[in-house]
Amino acid sequence: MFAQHLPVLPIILPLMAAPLCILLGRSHLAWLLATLVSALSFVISVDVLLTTLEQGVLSYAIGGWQPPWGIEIRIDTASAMILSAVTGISTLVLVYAKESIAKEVDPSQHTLFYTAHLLCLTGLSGILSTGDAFNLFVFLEISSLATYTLVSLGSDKRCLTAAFRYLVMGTIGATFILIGVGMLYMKTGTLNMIDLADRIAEFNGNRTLKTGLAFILVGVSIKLALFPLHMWLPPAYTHAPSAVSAFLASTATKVAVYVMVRFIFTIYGAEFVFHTMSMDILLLALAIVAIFKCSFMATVQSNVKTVLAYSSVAQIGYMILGISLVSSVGLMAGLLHIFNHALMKGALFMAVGAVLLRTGSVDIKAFQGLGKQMPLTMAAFTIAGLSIIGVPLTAGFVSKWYLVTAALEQQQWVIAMLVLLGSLLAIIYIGRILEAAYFKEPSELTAGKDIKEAPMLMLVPMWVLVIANIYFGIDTSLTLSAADTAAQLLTQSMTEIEAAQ
Amino acid sequence: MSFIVDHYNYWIVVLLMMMGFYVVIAANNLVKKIVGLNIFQTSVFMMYISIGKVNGGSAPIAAEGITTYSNPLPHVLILTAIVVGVATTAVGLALVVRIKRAYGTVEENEFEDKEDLI
Amino acid sequence: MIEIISSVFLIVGAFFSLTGAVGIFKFPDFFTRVHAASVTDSISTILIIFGLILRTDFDLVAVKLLFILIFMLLTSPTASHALAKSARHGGLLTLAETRSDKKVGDD
Amino acid sequence: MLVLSATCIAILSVMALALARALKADTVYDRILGVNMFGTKTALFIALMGFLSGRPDFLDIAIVYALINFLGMIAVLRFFEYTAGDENQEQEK
Amino acid sequence: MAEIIDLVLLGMLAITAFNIIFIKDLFTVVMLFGIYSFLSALIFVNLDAVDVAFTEAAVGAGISTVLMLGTLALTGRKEKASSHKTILPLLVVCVTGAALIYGTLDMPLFGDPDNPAHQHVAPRYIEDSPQEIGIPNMVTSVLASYRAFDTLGETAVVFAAAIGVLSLLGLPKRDRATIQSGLKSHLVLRVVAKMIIPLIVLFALYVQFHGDYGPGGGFQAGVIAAAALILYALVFGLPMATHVVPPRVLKALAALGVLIYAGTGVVSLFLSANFLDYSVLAEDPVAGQHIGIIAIELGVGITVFAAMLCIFYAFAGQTERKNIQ
Amino acid sequence: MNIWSTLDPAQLINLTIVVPLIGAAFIALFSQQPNLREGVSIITAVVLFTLVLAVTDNTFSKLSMETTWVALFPGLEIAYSVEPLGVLFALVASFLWIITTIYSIGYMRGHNEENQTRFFFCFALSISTVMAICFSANLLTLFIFYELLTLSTYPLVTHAGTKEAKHGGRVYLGVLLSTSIVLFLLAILGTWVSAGTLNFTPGGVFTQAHSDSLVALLLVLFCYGIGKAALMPFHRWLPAAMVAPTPASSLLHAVAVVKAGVFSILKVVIYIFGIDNLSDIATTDVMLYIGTATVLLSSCVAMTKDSLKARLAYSTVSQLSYIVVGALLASSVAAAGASLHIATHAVGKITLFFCAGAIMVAAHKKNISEMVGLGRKMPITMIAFAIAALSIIGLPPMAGTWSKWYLMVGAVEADKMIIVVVLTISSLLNVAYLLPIPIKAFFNTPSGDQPAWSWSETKEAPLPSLIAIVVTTTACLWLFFYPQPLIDLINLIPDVSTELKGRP
Repeated sequence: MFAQHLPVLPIILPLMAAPLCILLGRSHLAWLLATLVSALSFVISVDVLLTTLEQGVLSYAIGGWQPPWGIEIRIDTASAMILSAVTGISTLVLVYAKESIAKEVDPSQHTLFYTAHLLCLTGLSGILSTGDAFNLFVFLEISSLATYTLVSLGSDKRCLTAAFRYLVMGTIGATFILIGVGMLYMKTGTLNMIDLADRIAEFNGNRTLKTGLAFILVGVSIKLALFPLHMWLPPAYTHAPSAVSAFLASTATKVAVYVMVRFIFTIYGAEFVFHTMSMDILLLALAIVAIFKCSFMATVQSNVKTVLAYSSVAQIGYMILGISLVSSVGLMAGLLHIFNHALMKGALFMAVGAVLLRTGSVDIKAFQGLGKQMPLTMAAFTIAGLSIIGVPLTAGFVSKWYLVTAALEQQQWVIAMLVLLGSLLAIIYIGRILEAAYFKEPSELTAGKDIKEAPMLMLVPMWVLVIANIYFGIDTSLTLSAADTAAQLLTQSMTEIEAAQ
Repeated sequence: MSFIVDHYNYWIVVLLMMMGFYVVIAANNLVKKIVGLNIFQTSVFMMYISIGKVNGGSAPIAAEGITTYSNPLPHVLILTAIVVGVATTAVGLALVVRIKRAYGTVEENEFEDKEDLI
Repeated sequence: MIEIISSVFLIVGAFFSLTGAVGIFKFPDFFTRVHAASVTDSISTILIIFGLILRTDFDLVAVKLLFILIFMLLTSPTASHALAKSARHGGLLTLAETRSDKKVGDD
Repeated sequence: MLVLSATCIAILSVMALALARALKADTVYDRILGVNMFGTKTALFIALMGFLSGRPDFLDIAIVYALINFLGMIAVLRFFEYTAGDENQEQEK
Repeated sequence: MAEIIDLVLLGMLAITAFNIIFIKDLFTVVMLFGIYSFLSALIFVNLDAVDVAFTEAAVGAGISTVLMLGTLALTGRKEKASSHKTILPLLVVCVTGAALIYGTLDMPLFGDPDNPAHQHVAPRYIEDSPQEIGIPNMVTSVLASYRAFDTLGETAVVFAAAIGVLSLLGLPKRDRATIQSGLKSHLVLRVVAKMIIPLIVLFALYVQFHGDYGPGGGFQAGVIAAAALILYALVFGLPMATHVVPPRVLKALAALGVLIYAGTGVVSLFLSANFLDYSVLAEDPVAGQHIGIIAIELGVGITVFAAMLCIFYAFAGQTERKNIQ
Repeated sequence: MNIWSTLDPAQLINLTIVVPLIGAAFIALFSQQPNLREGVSIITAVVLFTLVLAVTDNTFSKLSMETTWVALFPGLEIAYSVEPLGVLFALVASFLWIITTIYSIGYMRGHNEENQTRFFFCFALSISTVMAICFSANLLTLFIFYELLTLSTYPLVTHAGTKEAKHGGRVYLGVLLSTSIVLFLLAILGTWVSAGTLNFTPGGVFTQAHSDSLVALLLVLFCYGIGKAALMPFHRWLPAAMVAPTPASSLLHAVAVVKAGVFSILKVVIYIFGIDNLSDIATTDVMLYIGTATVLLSSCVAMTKDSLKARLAYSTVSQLSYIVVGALLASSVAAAGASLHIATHAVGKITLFFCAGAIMVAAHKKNISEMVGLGRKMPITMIAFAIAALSIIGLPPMAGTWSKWYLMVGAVEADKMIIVVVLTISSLLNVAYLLPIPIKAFFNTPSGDQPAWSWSETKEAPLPSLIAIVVTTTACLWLFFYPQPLIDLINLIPDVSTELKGRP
């Protein structure tokens, strides 16, 4: 009966569960509800993903109003793939959160935490599903507001300034997107993405549209923390509660990358962005600088969460690099990396959260000797870390492989080499932590404390992600076919143009 | 001349936006930042409403004897955007209050633990 | 006929409000300025709203105008009063007081 | 119509003057006074504009203006009580 | 005439904004921001966007300003002079501004009826919505039916803001009624407030249910109703207000409103139509639309009222706390 | 010899990789019972050797052995297929593993090392990866296990846990990982993108259609990317890794790591570029001369080192470059020599390291200058040392003779007389830095008032170690007299032959 409504459910289920959490009042009930709803959304998104692989794009007219008059939910393989990752990670993080939050967040705020988490999930699902440019802005703001809240729940007072910085930057970004969408609307008279794409094709080289694109790209770049607009990210991820860091690092910025892909490939068309405006060179340069600068920053931090946060910015560089290569393989690599990076960063932040729970600190010194004291947690950290580095047989290797392949296909040897050099920096910053964990004696921070392994509720989701890292590093058929289909669909117009020339 | 007449509205709106934007990024005081953010956003709303205006049109509420209406769509969008704006303002101000309590100041350059960013 | 009466109301109302505006610049101390503002506020509101009511068909619009009038007549003087009281409470002095007792600062 | 326009312009100039007062004031109370005057005149102005554009059913907005102006005034007075102790009368010009 | 008014208002806006940049007294800055909102709302009226003006006046000049003032009461009203960083921001602003000006060069003419924005999607809203939806206010039609999903998102945003503020500041406890606060020395004010607050609530109800025909709707009504209680709290003190509307109830109400809205959409699902398709709510599609719009406007109104008041309570609770200490 | 003949040939490959893993698991299981643990080690090693023998048998009977684990990407699998060069390497590695295990028992116990379980565990792991490298069917599989080998030997290098060991470990990991990721992987990807396949194909995967500059670039990337081959200037890791316990060093320098490097280069040259095409590539000569420069330079450096292990390390760098040079000479005979050198150098160098370790355990001496007169104390060890040194130098009747001979012949065939000259000079340098050690040990008397030598003074290394030394020394001699099985194996490699062309 609900089969045709499935595309809309991942949005409205968490949206309705959020107020229910408030009405339930009790935190463990809220936790149960949030987890169940999130899991249900995950099941639905996977179903939707499989449907898109079979049938192509799913379109759903909200309110029965046909686009462009009404708002359309439009899910293609790219959105479904990231949607599955987001809902999946959300479920795992919620499972994980129960123990983690109990330590890091005041009990009176637990219900609010789950509510905000569900709202954030609503926003992210909405961004991924919607086919309307303005609707995207609305959902972006839902997720952003919930995110500010989540970040500010951290136990360190610095989370407040981090959240504020995030709020100001995020709002500037959203407003820039709003300006851009306004310019699109004034030239085309529509907000539906497909309709926009059709109409934009008529104006080549229009100055208003160019400016609109510039504003949208800058706005989205803030949201996705593209260098040099990433300043908000490291403090936010460092001081947020661990469960929040794990969720945001693996989903929020990825969704913003998706938004960028949408605007570039679906709405404006790669032709306009990369040929008329030559954005590829700019993006490429920024991506490369991001990879090196932020990887380097990651190697000199002492707070492990900061290390991971900078690593996130660097990894976003890889995704943008894939996009800026302007090829189907490059885009595919970018999408793959969005998915894979979600798996690895989620696991890493979860492991760090477990360490915080047991040692009370996330300084690199607290990690010393943990290889023996928390073997399962550190093993998870190690495997996920190897995945970040891009070691073969992990998910990270697959996306890097395609990224370099894409660069080499265009004879960009230098870029290919830079990508690989970036992995070396990853070796250093992950290696430092592993060295502390396995080859150093416990420091004064943890010496004398009886440090136990993390509780089951934290270990299970962590290891699910770790196993996913290995699984998707070995059996790549699902991710590859999804990313390939998605990239083909997105670059369709591009290949048609190339074929015509 | 007609070029100016046709665009002056946008230009002044751009000027307003930029004044707000400047306050956001240059102000040291967090409350002022929020005020700047509001000015910035409100000015963007003006741009949208300018898009919706039709010369000789009237407010988009159907009434007898009126044939031309201004475009209702930007109005709808901006209604939503205003709400988003106030929501952000509220959360931002709440953060400011908490920051004041935690740090004893709301001046950005006075936080004792400024992080080494960028 | 009604049109003319209405116009007279409007013009007089506009005149009063202009005088009020001049008053808040020209009057010597705060309390006199409040006086200028609030008195002209009320009278010009009354006049202008009446002027407008005369231009309606005495339907819902007129009722709304009346509502505005009542509302403004209630709130505007109250606000002025509260402001003046606050100012007094906060230590602001009239011009005469300032002249007679120079020692008292306004803090 | 001409009278309406003229009244409009008159009210507009009053608004401008009130604004000037709010910007350039000796004491904070003068500012508040300017703001208050500005608010009430804006409400009137909206009512006039409704008539000017031939859509008098926008008077609702004028009501909102009057209401919000009052609310704002009360809020200013209320919260000014808290901050007045913090600092002395402003001196800048 | 409209152009002249437009120009004068824009000029005043520019002056206000310019002063906001330089004035260091934050109290004044916030008041000027109130003026800025008022002025921009006037511009919206002048550009025929009455619903937007309604909202901007209520929200920008009303709620935002009150919240800012409340914050100032806690953080102090002086901005300290900052010696550093003016060049870089100026540069960023200039570049952004230049980009925008560049963008305006190809913009469609201001107010031209032949603009693409008025030619593609909008005509259907203008021409068909009175028949399809059956209500004269096209903004309400678009808001509540064609683009109801946006509005659902908007409601969620308000709810999220309430959640955010609550998690940051917490709600005041109800048992502080013993402490006298409010503007207790202003007797006239207390009397007048008692008279007008019912009027405001009445007006809010009018706006709620008249939104189909005139400017207004659930959102504006919610804000106005909240404004009434804010006024009450300001004049008679927060403890009194929390006795009238307890914070816990507000929290539940905010959640309930979202549920009403989304629930309306789910009802359509069960009646085998698409999400938020109201046509199936009654025999006649137009009547169904009307029922749906009333239902969701109610949801919006409840959420906005409760959320706004919640937020105010949270801030006021903080000032109260400071006052006690 | 084939006790596994009933087994499916494809399963044999899986077994060679899995058996050491199972062994590792049992080693970890028996961490508390040293005897059981080391028993498992030896049994695993023996079983593995029989498995490899079975594979060899099948290779001689031209039985094709292939297996695929998973398809990582479309057209790219983790797959194995047996070819003669890999079999040769596997034979050497699995045989020497037995010996090394025996030796380690003596060494580790004699030295009272900590974390012995970790040591044996990692040892088994690295052998498993070496087996996978031997039989990998494409570059990706090779690369994956190449990296795993680096990682699994890292704990061996840092075994001591001292600051110095960690520093050595860092250099080891740093150089090997960075070269492999930045250059090797890039080269693999370049090959993949341009040739569309990574499978090892007799005759190479590049065709005329590929641009010359691309192929030339790839060759350079491969030669430097395979950092385990220790081509200068990426040789630093090898001396740095000397901080490892001696059995690990012998594993690194004779069996697993360095040989995996040169083996990879040989494989790439033979199966990716194709020996016949090599001479058309512009950079072949450049790399060839870098190889010869490495041969000479590292020999010179070796002479300056007083630490025995460091000297041996530089000697290894030098000897590895022989193999690289042999691979790059674009001559089938030279390639055969290079392949043979894998085996002969392995037995020679492992003996030398065993001896060094024995000296450490028994006499606690690290530096050559302290070894004067040691021959009287440890006669068996020092005799073994002398024999192995002669083998490395390439003098008959030691195994090294054959590989050097074929290398020389290859150089002549390729018409590169300069290489012949360099190889000769290098042999002289070998003499200069290796022979003084046994000479000093036997013929010089320690200065000062040391008493004269007597039998009672003899204090050899523990028995297991001594057995190991004797076995490998015997192998050095044995391979001179009976090299034929290995040569037959080498002749099975496509395009590689010990016969000169035109003279069948």
